[in-house]
This record gives sequence, C-alpha cells and structure tokens, in this order.
Amino acid sequence: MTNDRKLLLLCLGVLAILFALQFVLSSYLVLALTRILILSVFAMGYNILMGYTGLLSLGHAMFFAAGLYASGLASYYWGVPLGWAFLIGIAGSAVVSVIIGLLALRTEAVAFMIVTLMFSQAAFLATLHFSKITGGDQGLTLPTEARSFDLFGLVLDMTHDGTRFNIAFTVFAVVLLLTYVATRGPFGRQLVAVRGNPGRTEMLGFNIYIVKLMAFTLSGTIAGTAGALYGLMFGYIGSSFADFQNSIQPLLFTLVGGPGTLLGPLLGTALMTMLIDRLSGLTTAYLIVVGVLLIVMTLWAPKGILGTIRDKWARWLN
Amino acid sequence: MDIAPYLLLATLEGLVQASVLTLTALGLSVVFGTMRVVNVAHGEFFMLGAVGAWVCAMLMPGPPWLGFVTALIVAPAIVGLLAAAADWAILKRIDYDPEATIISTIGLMYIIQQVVLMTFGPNAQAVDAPFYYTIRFPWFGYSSYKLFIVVAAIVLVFALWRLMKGSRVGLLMRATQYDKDTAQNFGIPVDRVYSGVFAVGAMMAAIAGVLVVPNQQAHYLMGHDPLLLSFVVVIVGGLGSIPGTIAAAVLIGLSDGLLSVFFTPTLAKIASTLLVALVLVFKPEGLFGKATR
Amino acid sequence: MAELSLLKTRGLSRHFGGLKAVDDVDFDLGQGEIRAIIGPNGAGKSTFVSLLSGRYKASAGTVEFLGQDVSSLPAFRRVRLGIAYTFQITNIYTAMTVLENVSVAAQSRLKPNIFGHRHVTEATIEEEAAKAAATLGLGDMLDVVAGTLAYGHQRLLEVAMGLALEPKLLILDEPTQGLSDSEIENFKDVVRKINETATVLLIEHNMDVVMSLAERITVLDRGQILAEGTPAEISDNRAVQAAYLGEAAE
Amino acid sequence: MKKSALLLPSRRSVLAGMGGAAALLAAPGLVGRARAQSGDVIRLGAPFHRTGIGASYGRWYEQTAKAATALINEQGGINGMQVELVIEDDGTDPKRSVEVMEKFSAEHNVDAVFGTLFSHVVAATAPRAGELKMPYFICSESHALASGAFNRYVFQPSITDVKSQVISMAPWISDNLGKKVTLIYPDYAFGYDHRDNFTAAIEAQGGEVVADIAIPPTETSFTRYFPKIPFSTEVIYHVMVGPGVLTFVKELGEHLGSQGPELFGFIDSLEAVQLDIPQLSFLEGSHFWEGNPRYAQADQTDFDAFYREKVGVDENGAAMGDPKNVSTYAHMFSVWETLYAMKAAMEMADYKGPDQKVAMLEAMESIQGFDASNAFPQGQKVFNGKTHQSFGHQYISKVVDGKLEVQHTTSIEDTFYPDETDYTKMSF
Amino acid sequence: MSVTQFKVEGFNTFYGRSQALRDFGFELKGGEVLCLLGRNGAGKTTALQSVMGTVKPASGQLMLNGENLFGLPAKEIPRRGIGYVPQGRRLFAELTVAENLEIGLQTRKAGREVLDYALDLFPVLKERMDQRSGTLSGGEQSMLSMARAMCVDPLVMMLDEPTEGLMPSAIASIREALVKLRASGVAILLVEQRVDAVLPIADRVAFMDHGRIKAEFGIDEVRNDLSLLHQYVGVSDKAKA
Repeated sequence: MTNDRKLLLLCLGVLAILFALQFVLSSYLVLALTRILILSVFAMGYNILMGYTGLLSLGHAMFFAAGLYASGLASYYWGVPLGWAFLIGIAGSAVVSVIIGLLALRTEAVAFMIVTLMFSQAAFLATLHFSKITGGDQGLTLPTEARSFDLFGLVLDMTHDGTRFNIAFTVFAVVLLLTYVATRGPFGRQLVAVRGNPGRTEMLGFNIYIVKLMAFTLSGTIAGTAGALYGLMFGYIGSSFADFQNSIQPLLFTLVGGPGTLLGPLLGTALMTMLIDRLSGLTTAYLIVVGVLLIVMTLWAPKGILGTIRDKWARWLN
Repeated sequence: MDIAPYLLLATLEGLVQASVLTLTALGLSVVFGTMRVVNVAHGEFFMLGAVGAWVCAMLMPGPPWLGFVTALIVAPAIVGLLAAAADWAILKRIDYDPEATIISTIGLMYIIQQVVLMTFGPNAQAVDAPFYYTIRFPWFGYSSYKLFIVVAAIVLVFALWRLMKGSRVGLLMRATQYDKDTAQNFGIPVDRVYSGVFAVGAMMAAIAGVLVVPNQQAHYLMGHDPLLLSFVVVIVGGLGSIPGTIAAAVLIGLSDGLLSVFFTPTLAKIASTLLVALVLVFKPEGLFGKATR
Repeated sequence: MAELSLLKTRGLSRHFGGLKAVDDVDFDLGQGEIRAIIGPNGAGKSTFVSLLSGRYKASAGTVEFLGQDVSSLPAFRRVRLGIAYTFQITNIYTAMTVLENVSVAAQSRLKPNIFGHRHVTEATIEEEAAKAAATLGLGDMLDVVAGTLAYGHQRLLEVAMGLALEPKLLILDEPTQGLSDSEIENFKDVVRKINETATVLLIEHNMDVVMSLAERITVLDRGQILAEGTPAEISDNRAVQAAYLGEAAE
Repeated sequence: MKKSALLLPSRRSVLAGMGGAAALLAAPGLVGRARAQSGDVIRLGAPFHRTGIGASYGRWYEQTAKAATALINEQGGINGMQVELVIEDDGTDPKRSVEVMEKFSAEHNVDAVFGTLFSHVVAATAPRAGELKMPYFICSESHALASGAFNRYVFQPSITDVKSQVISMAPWISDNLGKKVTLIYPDYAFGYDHRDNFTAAIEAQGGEVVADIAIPPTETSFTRYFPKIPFSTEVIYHVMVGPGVLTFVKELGEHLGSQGPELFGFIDSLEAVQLDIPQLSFLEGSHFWEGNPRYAQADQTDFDAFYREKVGVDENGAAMGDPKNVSTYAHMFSVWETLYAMKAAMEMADYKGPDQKVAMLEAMESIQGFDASNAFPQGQKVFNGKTHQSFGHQYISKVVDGKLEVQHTTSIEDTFYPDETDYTKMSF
Repeated sequence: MSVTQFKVEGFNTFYGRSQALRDFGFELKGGEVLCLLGRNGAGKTTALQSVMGTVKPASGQLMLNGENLFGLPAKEIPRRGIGYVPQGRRLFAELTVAENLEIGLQTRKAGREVLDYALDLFPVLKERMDQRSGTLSGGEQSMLSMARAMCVDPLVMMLDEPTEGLMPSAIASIREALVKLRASGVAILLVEQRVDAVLPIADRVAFMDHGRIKAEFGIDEVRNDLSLLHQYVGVSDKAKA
C-alpha cells in the first residue's frame, strides 16, 4: 500500500515537472518533449502487454496506425471535428486490437511474435494497397482549417505549439494514471500473475485467455490513442507509421526504460528520442546505435534502467 | 500474350524465385531446427552475400566469372565467420533464449545494415553475370543465368542434405537438434555445433545473395524481403522441417508468380502474409509439418 | 460414513501416443473425505488428478463434480466450481512475495470488480491471503520474495495458494516431498484442518503420511485402480506390496 | 474566429525553481542556442536523404548544395551575409523529416529550409513548415504543390513538376515513337502522377494507353509483370525508382529482345547508375526524359560546363576521377538553382533576418522567372507566383553508344497547364 | 591394468535457492556395482546430472583415476570415460540405431571392436541397425541406450533407472549385460527405485534422501535384513506387516 502511494507521488511529481518544463525549455525542446510525450503514450501501451503481461508483440505499429488512420481519415474525408475524430481513432484501434488479439493470443512466445509481425505487415501493405483512400506512402495532409476545434467555447488550435504541448501532456497524464490504476489492484495482479506463471494462474481459476485479451486490447487501444493524437496534432497520416520500424520503436523504448515499470516507457522514450535526434546530426548511421543498444540491453540489462534500479534498490518502483 | 507462354514464363520465374527462397529459407530453418531460435538478421546475411559479390567483382581483375567464383567462395566464408562470431558474442551469452534472441538479432540487423551503408554506400550496385546468354523462346527471351540459379540451388540443397545425413558433422548436428543435453552427455561440443549451425545457416543466405546479385543488384536494404519471405516459407513448411521448407519454397515461389497473374501484386502479398499469420494461429505445425505430441 | 458423492469418474482414460497413462478408471470420492492415491512411479497418479482438475483433456470418459458433468470444462472453470490443484513440482510466482502469491488465489475466490473495488477491497484480499498463509505457518514471511524461500516453504506456499481458494476439493500432488520431519508433522495438522471445510485428495509417497491421514486409499498401477480400501486393508493387500516392493520382496 | 492560445502559459511566469531541472535536461547543446545577432549570417536548413530509399540522391544533393553555397559565399554571400548550411538526415522518412523541420525551426533558427526530394517526405513536411512559418523550398518534381495541397510557405523554384514533364513529353512520343502506349510505373503516389497525367496527355494527342502496370516499390524481380504488356504496344513508357530499377531495366531488355516496342523511360530509373555496362546494352537506341542532360552535349553551354566543374562532375555525369560514381545529374541541378532562387528573393527583399521573412516570400512570388546563367545552368525558367511552381525546358535523349544524346528540347510553353491553385490568396 | 578409481565428494547442487544435493558423495572401484536407491525427488537424477556436468554443482570434487574432473565443461566428462544411460533412455529418436551407436563411438573415438562387443551383448539390435530408434520397443530402446553408452568405451558407467517400465525378459538381458560389464572391470553406478531390480547384481547399496546419502550397506547386510529396505525406500513396516 505505502509502496503504491510512493509510486503515485513519484508519478505526480514527474507530471508536475513535465508540466513546468514548458516554461523552462527552449522552444525546440518543448516541441521535442511534445513528441516524446505522445511516443511515451505509445510505449506505455506497449508496456502493458510486454512489461506487465509478458507478451512480446512485434506488430504494435498496426495499432498505432489504426488510431492514426481511423481518426485522420474521419477528419480528412468527413470533416469530423477533432475531438470526435480523436475518439473515433481510439475506438478504431480498440476494434482492431480485439480482433487481432482474439487470433494472435491463440499462439505463444515466438509464434506470437511472428503472428503479430505478420498481421502488422499485412496492415502496412493494406495502407499501401488502398492508396486511393489512404494516400499510400505519400499519405494525406490534413487541411489547416481542420486542425483546430472548439472545446466548450474554447478554441484549441493544433498548429499552436503551446496548445499542442498541453494537449499531449494531458493525454499523457491521463494514460499514465490509467496505467497506474490498471497495473495495481486486482487487474494488475491478474496481469502480473499471467506474466509470472500462466499455467499456475489458470489453475487458480483465471481465464488467462480473457486476461490476455483484456491486456492486449488495452495495450493496442492506448497505442492507437497515441496514433490518433499524433496524426491529428501533426496533420499528416501516412503508411510509414505502420511499418516494421515503428513496431520496433516502442519495444526499444520500453526495453531501455524498463519493462514492467510505470515510468520506464517515458524514460526510455526521452533518452532514445534525444539520443537519435543528437546522433542524426553527427552520423548518417544513427540506427547503428539503436542496434547496439538492443543488443547491449538484452545482454546486460534485460530489465532496462528502471527495472534494474527497482531490482537493486527500490522494489516499489513497479 | 497467350495464356500458355504466359504460364511458362510464370513457371520459370517461379522456379527461379523458389530456388533463391529455398536456399535462404533453409538457412533460417536449419538454425531454427537445431537451436530453436529465430534469426531476424538472416536477411542481412543474404545482403552481405550480395555486397560481397560486388566487392569481389570490383577487386578481381579478369573476366566476370572469375570474380563470381571467388565471391561464391569468399563471401559465404566471411559471412559464416561473422555469424559464428555473433553466436559467440551474443546468442551464447543470452543462452539462446528465444525472445532475447529475436530482440538482439533485430539489433544485429540494424548494425549490419548501417555498417554496410557507411562503407558500401547507399547505391544499388550491379554485378556482371558470369555469362550472358539469352534463351529465346518464340514469345520472349529468358536469361540462361537464371536457369543456372535453379541448377545451383538444387546442387546446394543436395550438398546440404549430404552434409546433414551423410557426414559425421551432420550426425552431430542432428543429435544436438534432437536432444541437446544427451548430446553433451556423449561429448558432443554443443556450443561449437551451435556456432557451426548458425554459421552454416548464414552461409546459405549469403550464397543465395551471391547467386542473386547478377540478376538484381546489391543494396544495403535488400535483406528485408528475403527475410519476410523466408519467414513465410519456414512457417508454412513447418518450423525446422527441411523437406517442408523446400516444398513450401517451391509452392510459394510458384504461386507468387502465378498469383500475380490474377491479382495485383500488393494484394497478393497481403494475402500471403495473412495466410502465414493464420497458418500459425490455426495450424502452428505448418502445412507440411506433423503435429507434435 | 455415509457420504454424499462429491466427485466421480466413469471410464476416464488418457493416452499419450500408445501409452495408456490412465486407463478406464471409475473413481468415486465422497464429500468430506481425506483420500490418498498411492502407487509406484509411472502408475498414472499425476495424470489422473490432472484429468480431474482439467489440466489435461481426457481421451475418453467423464468427470462429474457435485452431480455436474465437468468433462468439457476448461481448468479455470473447474477451479471456480471448487476443484483446487496444487502442483507436484513447485509452481509458484517466484518473483512475487508470499503475500502476493496467495493474494492471486484469494482474488480468484473473492472476484472483485477488476477495476473498481466496490464489493471487495484490496485490504480484504490481502487479509484473506494472509490468513491462508498463516495457516501454513508462513505468517511471518509475507513480504519474502517467494523465489528466495527454502524449498520446504515453497511447498507450503503452494498449498497455501490452494487453500486460499477455499475449495470444495483440494488436490495435493505429493505435498510433503522435500519437507523435513517436523514440517511433515505440521503439515498433517494443516490437512486435518483443511478437511474441516474441504474434501482432500492426496497423492503421496510417504506412507507414514498416508497411513496417518487418509481415511481411504486408492492404489493405482499402470493406469488402473489396483485396490481401494481403508489403510488397514491396503496394508494387508499382497498385490499392493508387490507393486511397491516387487516380486523379490515376497 | 479568433484563435486562442489559452493553453499556452505566459513565458514570463517562469518558475525560478525549475532552473535546476532545466539544467539537468538541458545538457550542453540541448537548449536551442539563441541567435547571436540578427543579420550576421544566413542559415539554411538542408534536410537531405542521407539514408533510406533516397540515399543515392541525397548524397549528390548534399554535394551540390555545398558547392553552390561555397560559390555564393565566395561571391560575397547574400546581402553581405555569409550563408551557412545546416544539414540533417531525414532518412527519407516522413516522420523524421517533420522532426527535422522542427529542429531547423526551433533549434537551429534557420532562415529557410530547402532540398527535400521524395514526394511522400515533402507531403508530410510541408504542412509543418506552414505551421512553423518556415519558408520551405522543395526540389521534388511533386505535383502536390502546384495542385494546391500545401501552403504559402512552400515553393518549387527550379525543377518542373511531374505533370508538366509528362505533358511536354506526350506530343513527342506520339509523333516519334508510337501512339499505343503501355505504362509501367511504381505502385505509389509518384507513379500515379505519371499514370494520370500521361493518360490524359496521350489521349489529347490521339494516342491511347493500352495497358498500365503498377509495380510495388519493394519489388526486386520484375519479369513476371512483363507478360501483361500487350502485343499491340508500340511504346513502353517506364518510370521506376528505388534500388530495384536496374534489375527492372535489365529484365525488360531480356524479355523483349531486340524486336520489341520502342522504349521511353524516365531517367529516374537510372540515376546514379552507369549506362555503359553490359546489363544495359539493350537500352541502346531507346529514349529517356532528362531534367538536365547527364552527358555534356556538343552544344554544351558555358553555364553547364561551369556548373559541372563546381559540383565536381565530369562530362559523363560521373564524379571527377571516378567514372563509376555516377551522379543524379538529371535532378540535382534543382538544389543549385533553388539556392540561387532563394538568393534572388532575399536580395529583392533586402533580407536581413527572419523579420523580413514575409517580404522575402512575397518577393519570391513576384519573380517571373530566371534566365539561363551560371546560377541557372539547366536553362531558362518561368516561375508562376500563384502556384509557387517553376517551369523549364525538358530534354529527350537517346542512348547512343552507351551515352545519352539529346534529341529534342521542349519549349517552356510545352510544360504549361492551367493554374490549379492560387497561394497568394492564402494568408501567411 | 590398474583398477579404475572413481570418487565423488562434497557435491552441493542448487536449483535457484533450493538445494537438491547436500554434501553428496560416494566411492566406486572398477568391477563393482553400487546401487543408489531413494524415493522420488530424493536427488538421484540430480546427482548423476551433476556428475555429468549438465547440472552445475556449486562445489565438490570429482576424481577419476587421480584426476579431478570437477568443473570441466559437460562435453569433457564423457570424453574422460564416463558412460551414461539417462533416465527415460533419451535416445536420439529421429536417428537410426546405427547413428545412435555412432554417436557413442565418437565420444572417445572408440574402435569398431567396442561396437561389436556392445552388439554381442544385445544381438537384437544388430537386426535393427537402420531402423529409426524412436520406433523400437521399450526394451530395445533401453538396450540401445545402454549399448550407446558402452560404445563410449567407458571406465565408469552410470545408469538411471534402466529397467523402468520394462518386461521381465528385457530386465533380464540388461541385468546380464551389466554383469558382463562388471566382469570386464567397469565401475557401475546403478540408480533404481525398485529394490528387486538391484538386489541380484549390486555389490553395495546406498540410500539417498533429501539430496544426501543417508546410509550405505554391503549387499549381504541388505539381504539379511530386508527391513532396511522398507525403512529407507519409504514403505513403512506397517505396510509390510
């Protein structure tokens, strides 16, 4: 109990600092932080599945893209207001997650990884194939007039950097707290039980398929939320968001930060995003660093930064 | 064009693709069969073979076939050494944990790609075929080199089969595959066998890369497609089953050629990708594999 | 005693390839009993109870629990009906604490609303879990990470998880394996206590435990029931002795 | 409707206590450096495709940009200020490109950004440029700009868009090669521009497209598509990009043999590829569109010779001293010329710093065109201030002895089509 | 030819935190059969695996003819002359009989005469050389597993419940082979649960419980006092009475 309270306080503290950073950082870093927050949401969604439930998916770009396309296409073709488009994005990714989850969860371990990879690849190809609708690889640019919306009389303009940061911050905060709630208490206990020992959990009377499916759906929907947010905020939807590299991204972020820790995805996303950003000015081959890190993490720190800290010093840092 | 020559062409193309695919996928399959790990960097070994062929062609004076033959020997050898080193430096240390292996070979994939980008550069590079002769059918011409690929693949598959079934090394490999602990109990150096198998798997891909490059070009991102297709083949054929892998490679190579007659190619790719996913979901032992237990 | 039937099997079989691990077993268990299943290695004891608990699917035959045919139910549903199973090879959440381990089981029984805590609070779950742990003598180890426990304590934790389910039928698969003599004594008391509320089905090699706990004993050999009776009857049964000691001992 | 920035807290309300946290995150170099002084230097953001599918182009775009910048600085810079290039890799990736645009704007504080080639990267980046109010000069051939899909900050002042190229090719093709055309193009946006515009253009000439074959850009083997080419085909019009193109051209040759239909291709397929290699021998006698002739022609202008020398390219379009290292000559002139176009606009507006951004853009819109010169070595340009698009000569070359010889140069008027948008009506 | 001296001392083996072997040890000479008896879970199999190096003991000594093999890589143990018949036979089921034997032969590069010797003990295998070993009957599989271990040309032979689940006739031929093996000077460690399987051939009997050897008797002692068996094997006296 007190452990959970400690963690909650830490989260609130982190949120306070994040909010305050917009007054301190240079405008570029505020922009970068906006992106980091959205990608952290993506990684937090991934973490629910990989970190807390122990299921390693190689296809989360599919869910990100589901949110991105559902919201973006609704806005582009039907002029749905942004708020509604955002909700459509979330709903779209939820539907995709349930369907893929029902199928993919019939497999385990390596087969699960490959099945998610294959479904995701098919989804990526579909965004190319139906280019008449999706714009294919060139994608679609949301018109400027579709980029602002009216919230209870308050006009929020997505092309404004400050607005964008604060919306990203709000969504991040909501998802962080949602993850906090979902990974503690009865639901969280189910997830961790499935991760720790699925066979035993079934013999304690849990329907682990349903537990996994709930985790999968939650995970995919959060990833889709990030996708919807990304598309609407930056006004562009394109198939490169559905490609393999975008599936590796949340895996890498989570792995670096610490799978199964609440704040690991944020830490991993921030570190990796800034690292890649700095490196791309220095070397053409910044992906090499990603490669080296993936190997280094699996070899020496499979539990990531926060995971290692948790195991060594602070067990409450879950 | 009439339907008959159309089908003839599709069949020829399918056979060529099946040959390359067989070699590449067999490499993946042998590794999975023995070590129970999936090597995501497999496509990069293919790419390294192709790039190696280009380097050999650059450095070898004399006629193109000389460079080609050199490449056929040198490129797989270097790739094999690299793979053995990767096995020793990474896979062994994570104890061949299947999931950790996938993650770290993804890392390896990026590293190889980027190192090639930094050294070899971003351009697609052509390599001369060892010989030029176009077989002229009444309706179209066809490269004799492509048919050579088919022959070479058959020879190589036969050689692999002999290695596995007829040699002492093959016996040790198979014993390790069936029961690692007992193999150790009979003095079989399991870690050396693993390194060897990983190297042989990579070499198969590299040879396929060398064979393919006079036909296509070497490019640092060319490993992606062979990797995905090999996945498809290995899964449809039944993980780790060599005859299944060959059958699936021929099936998929041929059907890919024929499918594109009727569907748009992207749609055909979507269909085959979904097929793989569904095979894994509903018939995880593969279409040609037998159910275990 | 005149028992109400709790569980019965008819023609229950399980084949692995050509091997008949469990072969056409008719088995009846009354409510409130402590029943032991004994038999030589490979007799099919573990397979048999796995069929009861639903871990394995039967090749043929039926399992009836409290008059309901549960043959086609998945394991977790049988657990919810009240069949709890503790594993022969310790099967716990090694990364969690003792309390967290047992809490998973307690939660399964208490069925809280998964997001809210309307009916059952987190405190209740942990209270119940702590109670079950205390019954097995693990009361002062609640915050110990299970994987670091001594083997004997891990065995007890395994049983505590079964107990926290408050099952109608508790299946214990070789629970005393690896326990010290004093732990075994304590364990016998625990089983008797469990038996106040639940029927106990015990697979056990330690004949001392079997003889002092079981009201009836079923002997399995080569997948079939060789004998069934009170401890005294079984002790005198020559076939049982043969199965255990072999012809040479006669 | 007045757009509110209510969610943006005032910058004056900086909390003193946050300084520590800021220092922590803002490791050296992370906080955007403040502009030393307005007007001391002009910084231009140059996002090039150093990696990814466009990498062979990116390398030459970078080299060209550096050469042009050096020359401009030698000649005294722009309005007395030296030009500084800030080069970033966008990985030919739309996502990364948007981030790079932000980095240019917010961190590097550049005056303008230029040089993006691949159209999907442009499509993702252009809206962000508009939001950041960052002048964005593209070198992409994309028709999206002239069709009105972008915003007032985006310009294409040098290279002619695909629609113009295609329109100007069609009459020559139907007059000289044949009227029954089979199109082979990549199955994505760039290819659709070709398909749609060419189909319309050839029909206007009384010709027809007898088949169109879309090939996925990831394809590595092409022979199986060729049976779809009808026997009645007189001309095969092919345009492919990506690493597989050489295979494509080679397999096309093998398939058709010597008695096949005429070939007309876009040089995009063979940019950065040697023409005089045995695999391509069958291309002898076929025709290509070139944005700028790769091989120095008999009537080479002094401008072209000057440009070649400065960029370090020999008369065969390869790097000096390395005949195998072939440039992307047909496209990369646009980087050179775009820099000079920006220079012209800045000089017209007497540009001293970002405060005059709008003036500079308005100056750009007011430009009518450019004369052939060392600054515009590809030739004369007509610039349309409304559509932000430039129009220029196009070249049709024939492969003769493994070299491209210009057969026909279109007039600039051949590339015109009715305006589809008017950016000057948009607000800044 | 000197007599083989084999000695295991102070083995402590852990699975995670739980200790499977506690100061486990025994001594064995060439031409001697030591039987290790004990209940399920007493640690018998762990003990053999610890000797073979497939399970790594935390501490101990493993002396074979004066050389300490402890801590050598697992593949080196059989090469020094320890043959092993694992529990459940562990044949390479997809390989033929001949191939299984070949793997035994290559362990110490033993000559063909070793193979002939093994096949003479189990002539039934001769007819099955090209058959996949997974298709053999249970008894034949046990024989093959033992023949494979003999192909190592071992100084020490360790067998883990070789007669489990076998018909009496198969048990007899394995027993017969063991007798011949003993006569040829091999040191034999035989792990069993069934007392009757070992009494006829054992020289000594050791009882194992909780990962350690609780008691050791000469075979005559055991024959004279069968109650010893019941005490240690776990069938209580009451059951016997």
